[in-house]
Amino acid sequence: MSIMEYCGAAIVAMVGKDCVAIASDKRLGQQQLTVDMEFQKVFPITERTYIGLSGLATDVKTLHDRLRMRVNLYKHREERVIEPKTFTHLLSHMLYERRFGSYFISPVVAGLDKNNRPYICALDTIGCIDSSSDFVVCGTAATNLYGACESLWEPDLGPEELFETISQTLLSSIDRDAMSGWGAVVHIITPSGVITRDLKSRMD
Amino acid sequence: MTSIGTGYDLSVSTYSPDGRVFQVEYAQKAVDNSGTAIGLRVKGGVVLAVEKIKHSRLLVPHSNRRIMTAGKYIGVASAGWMSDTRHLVKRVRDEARSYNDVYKTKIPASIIAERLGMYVQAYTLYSSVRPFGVSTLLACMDRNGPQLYMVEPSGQYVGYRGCAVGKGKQVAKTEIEKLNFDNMSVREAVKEAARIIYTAHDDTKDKLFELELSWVCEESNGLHEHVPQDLYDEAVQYAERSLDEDEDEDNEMEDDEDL
Amino acid sequence: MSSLLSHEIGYSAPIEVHNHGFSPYVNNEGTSLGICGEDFVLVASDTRQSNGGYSINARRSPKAFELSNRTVIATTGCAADAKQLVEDMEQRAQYYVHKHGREMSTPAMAQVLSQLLYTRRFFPYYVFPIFAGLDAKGKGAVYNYDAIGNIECVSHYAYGSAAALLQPFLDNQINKAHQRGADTTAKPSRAQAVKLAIDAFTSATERDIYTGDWLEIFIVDSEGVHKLTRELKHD
Amino acid sequence: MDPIELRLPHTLQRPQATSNHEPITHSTEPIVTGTSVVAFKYKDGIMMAADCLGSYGRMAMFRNERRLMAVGKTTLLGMSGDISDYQHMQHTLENIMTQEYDMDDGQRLGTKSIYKCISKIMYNRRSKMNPLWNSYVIAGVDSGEKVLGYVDLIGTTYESPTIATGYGSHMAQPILRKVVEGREDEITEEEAVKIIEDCMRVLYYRDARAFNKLTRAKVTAQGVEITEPYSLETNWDFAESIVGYGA
Amino acid sequence: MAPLKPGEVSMGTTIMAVQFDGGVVVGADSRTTTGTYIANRVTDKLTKVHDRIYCCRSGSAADTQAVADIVKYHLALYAAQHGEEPTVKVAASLFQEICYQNKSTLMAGIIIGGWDKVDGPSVYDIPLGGSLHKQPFALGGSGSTFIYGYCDKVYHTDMTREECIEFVKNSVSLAMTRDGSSGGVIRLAVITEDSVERMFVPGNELPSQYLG
Amino acid sequence: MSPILESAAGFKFDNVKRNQLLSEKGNAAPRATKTGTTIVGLIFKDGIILGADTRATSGPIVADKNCEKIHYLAPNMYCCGAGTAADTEFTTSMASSQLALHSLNTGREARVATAMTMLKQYLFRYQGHIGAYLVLGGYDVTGPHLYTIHAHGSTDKLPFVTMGSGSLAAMSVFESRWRAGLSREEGIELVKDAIEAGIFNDLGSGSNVDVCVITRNNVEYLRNYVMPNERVEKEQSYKFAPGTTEFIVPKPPATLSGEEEGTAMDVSA
Repeated sequence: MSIMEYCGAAIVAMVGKDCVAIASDKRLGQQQLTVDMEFQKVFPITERTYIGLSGLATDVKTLHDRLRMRVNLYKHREERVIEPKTFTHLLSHMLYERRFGSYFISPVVAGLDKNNRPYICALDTIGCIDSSSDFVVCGTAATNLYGACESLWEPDLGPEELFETISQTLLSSIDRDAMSGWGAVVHIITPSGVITRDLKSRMD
Repeated sequence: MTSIGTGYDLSVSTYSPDGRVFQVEYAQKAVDNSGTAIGLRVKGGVVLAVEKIKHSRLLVPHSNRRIMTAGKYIGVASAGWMSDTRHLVKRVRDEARSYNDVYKTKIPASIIAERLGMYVQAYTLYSSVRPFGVSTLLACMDRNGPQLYMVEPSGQYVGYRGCAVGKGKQVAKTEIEKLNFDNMSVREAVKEAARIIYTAHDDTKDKLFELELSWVCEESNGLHEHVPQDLYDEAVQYAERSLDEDEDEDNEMEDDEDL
Repeated sequence: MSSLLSHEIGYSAPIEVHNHGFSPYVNNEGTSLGICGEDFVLVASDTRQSNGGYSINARRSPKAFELSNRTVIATTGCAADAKQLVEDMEQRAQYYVHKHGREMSTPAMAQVLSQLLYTRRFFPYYVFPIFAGLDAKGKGAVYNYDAIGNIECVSHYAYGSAAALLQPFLDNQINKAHQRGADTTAKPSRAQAVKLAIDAFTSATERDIYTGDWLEIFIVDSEGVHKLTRELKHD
Repeated sequence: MDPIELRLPHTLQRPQATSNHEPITHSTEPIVTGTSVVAFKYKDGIMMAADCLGSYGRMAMFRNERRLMAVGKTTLLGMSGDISDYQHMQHTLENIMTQEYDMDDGQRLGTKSIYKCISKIMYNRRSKMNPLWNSYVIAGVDSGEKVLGYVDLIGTTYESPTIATGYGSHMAQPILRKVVEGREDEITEEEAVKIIEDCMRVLYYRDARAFNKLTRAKVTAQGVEITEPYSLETNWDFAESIVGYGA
Repeated sequence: MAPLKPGEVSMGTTIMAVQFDGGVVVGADSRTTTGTYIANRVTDKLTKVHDRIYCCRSGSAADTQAVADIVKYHLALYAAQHGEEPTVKVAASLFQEICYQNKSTLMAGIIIGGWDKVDGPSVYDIPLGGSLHKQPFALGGSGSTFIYGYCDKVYHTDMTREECIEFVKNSVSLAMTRDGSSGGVIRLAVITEDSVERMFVPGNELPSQYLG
Repeated sequence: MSPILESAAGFKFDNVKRNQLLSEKGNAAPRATKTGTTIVGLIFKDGIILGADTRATSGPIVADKNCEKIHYLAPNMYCCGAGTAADTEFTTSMASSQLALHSLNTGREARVATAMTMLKQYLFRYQGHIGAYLVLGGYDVTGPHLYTIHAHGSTDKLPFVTMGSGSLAAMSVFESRWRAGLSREEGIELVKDAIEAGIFNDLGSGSNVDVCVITRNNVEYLRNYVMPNERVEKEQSYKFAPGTTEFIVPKPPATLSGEEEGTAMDVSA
């Protein structure tokens, strides 16, 4: 079993019309054993940039902490809020730095830049950026999510439509992944603010 | 047969006091009741011909062949019980194949004749088995040129230049003996073979018959195959014509006798 | 560290292997799905056969077959085993017709397939079949199996390299489990099923490297088996 | 009562029904091997080529091997892989063809039947965990239809307008798929010869087990024709100006 | 010596060098392989490390290139510091030092041939492991095993320049047609006091021989 | 050896021991995104043409359908990367920054051979552990140059080269059709066909063809030069009616509200 499947996760981000959405499940597992059903995997980095961290829970915590520090330093040095793309490159370098002893994390970044243009991307464990204009996924349910997204996602969805699509995508995908599930959370990032909603899902 | 009923003919494992095995001789009898089969070995190949007597007009033409092939190169013509024939042909095929499996060369005629002979002979040794009611002509080309063998129910196998077996064997043998094997092409031999079968055929006993003709020669690339259709037709014509001539002669002779 | 890096081969020119352990299996991949309707069933497969690596053996090597005029079988996994299995099934079906003078019923055939798979319990057919047909009452039935014959009758199912991509989508569109007020027991209409199958496969082709080239859709209804073909991407 | 056993010296001995079936361990690995076979359909039939090298590991050991053969009159067979297994297959096919000939039933084994036959032999051997370490390409014109099929040591089969085994699957297939696919009924024999020679040349350039001495064959409705071994023109012009590996 | 790493590019190779009165002939095939794929069919395995000193490389392409580059650097340095050309022996010693000290990580078999004022023409062979052998002629690479017998039979000590060229051509060609890891073209260089003359035999013009 | 790239290689090894332990305990290491890839380059009459497909894979799944594999190195130089995606990305970007510094230091345009040497020495140092397989092409004062650089640090100088899992397919096109002195149009066509051979015959390569033409004083980066694999229109729309998914709006997390009564610290004396 891969270490990436130890804890379980399903994280997806999608682009909508002037908005982005990022959603994750809430399960924390020790392989087949579920130990937490309120485990946070998606974190706000700024008010308009969110990151989803799938992988080993200890690295989720560690990396999130380190990112917070780096982002705060950036804020102090530059006296401006970090843009999602800049943040992604910061993250990418942090991951590649550990090319030969990596964090077991594959992250997803979603945000709106200063011109309210949506930005999403996924990274592999050693920091290769895969930016996309439709959707990105990660976690143990990644394959399921890819399939569901390819079929269900459409361009130019408004925030509410995007919410429905990302929710349906996530719920259908975690139903077919034993390692993720137990509730889900969706964040829709719009120019006017972030909408956060909890979803009910199967608890098995 | 004078010895019928003397009790020495019940088992193949019992000799009669005068040193005969009656079951084997009876088997030979079965062969003698069959339609004539002949083989001619000339310089360039071997020809087999069979007078296949048909007991019914309802039979599909060319079915129930009495000339068969074993291992592509060996022609097997038989006189006697067809069911026994099929068994023996299978044996010949298996032997040819097993020889080829080991030596990767085609089995020589003398060897296949020997093996078949020994197999047939083995069925003359045990009281529990019945000797084969078949005489088999084996034709093939090997390293030593064209070869023709005949294996009899006793297991005896002998090489021939020409041989005949079955009902018309006496007539056929007489005809064969007239042939000049050294100066005869295979094509000529085919025609002669057809003529001999027609000659040996006794119209009064068996109305219907079918001529089977096959050869192994250079023209067939050493394979055993039915003679080509045109040659077959030519041979039949030749046979019928010479038969007519004979009849005319006979009639004339008869007339003479009458006189 | 060495184990972490053991996969870093990057350059995948064929490399001469000197240690020839023989594996009797190869995964020729590809994807198959079955959808059960009220009075029909749909079975779809792509026709790409790959060699287990990065090569395409053949662009058009079907893996779904008509077994009778009311049953279809779709396979994925090892093509050699699949071929043998399908031939065995055909033989069994044929034999049944000769013996009983009528075609085997769909559930019976489904059972036979299960048994055939189990005959090789300890040297399994590396095949994941989906078997579909109409039952005696004309209702659709889709069965899926594991490699050693465990049988399950389902409303829809996907097998193969893109199974994980297709299954959530089909669940979502057919079971509608998380949709408020949706009828979770309704079966898809025929037109809807065809659309779902096509979209499922065009989506799978986008993301799964082993699925592509051509799509064959078999629809079985009371009139018999109908076949549709669609071109997929060839990259 | 036991049946009477007829045992004859020097002749066929049938395998006994009650022999002990001990597990046999097979240590199979290819020893003397042939590399790619390339084949594709063209207007009149199928064109096929293979080089004449039997490699012993890295060594170019036998440089006069024929890897294309006719099975019957209208089927062409190409082989890559272990040559001892190929010879076994040749013998098996010879036996099958003999059996068919002896049958004398007016039927001839068509390409499809021979293809099936070889496929089953391959699959059955793999199922005994004792595979014939070969890939075969079977080609022919069967009742007016061009047939071109492949089978390997596992019994995997497929038919395709273009087939190449071994290295050919990487380096000849791209050329063939581009040039031949969709034009199977247009390509003339001349063009086909050019295409196949292009493929063989590329393989000679890039496959370290290939050899510039090959046989080419075609199978049409008229039958099989296999050429004598010959060599291809090669080009090394650009090599002379290359000096060093860097600056 | 280190085994080839997965995916590493290697030169199966046939290389050789022969010395004659007044110079050295070095020769090599041109095949570079990854597995059985010929990654480069026109490789130049004769590497100039100094004006009159060449090395023939066999083994891992990366390792031998790195070693040759380092030696080349050191020879240039040597020439600058000493104000005179390094001898072939110096070059060979440098190669040996690197090959020997790093024998557990390198996969390199190198032949050095050249001409210098002190010793005239000389040929050195450094097989895997890093030992150094001065030889009148040297063979290397996987293809060499096929031609040792031939070379021992044909070679004699007082060969002329032209005889040496023929000898190298014939030997390398024979190895190329028997060794799957050698092939392509034959590259040659004749190193004398006055010049380095590079020669080239294309793959379709190899000396004739039995190919059955 | 040259310390030129040392500053860029600031790898940290603090997780190595832990990861080793985990993998010894049977937890397999994750797989990085790979570019299965077909990349090619050739020399034509007036310079260099590079080409690449645009598929990135993670195992059998396409991770990126339209990634860029022709990386910028310097104004006169580009480099195609195959192998581990992150490695090619970072190796080329580090080389790029070093080259920029180099030409600022020297006041000259960097030479292709300099870039090649830099890259091969860097990769050799990591003994193949950095999985970057590169095709480097550029035009400098000495003319056009084309190299391949393998992950282990070996280089080849050739007039036509291919790399990646589709290299054999692409090479079959070059070996059957390449000749010296190709025109620009012929060159682009040949590169396109070579990449397409990879796209359609190698499962690790796919999607679109990127082409980059480098001549004496000009670079044309033809991103998505051809797109032979556009997705067809879907059969139907899969929009969901608003209100389809049930949800609840969570209470804002306690830590952010700042005024959580129950947990407030008792500061009374």
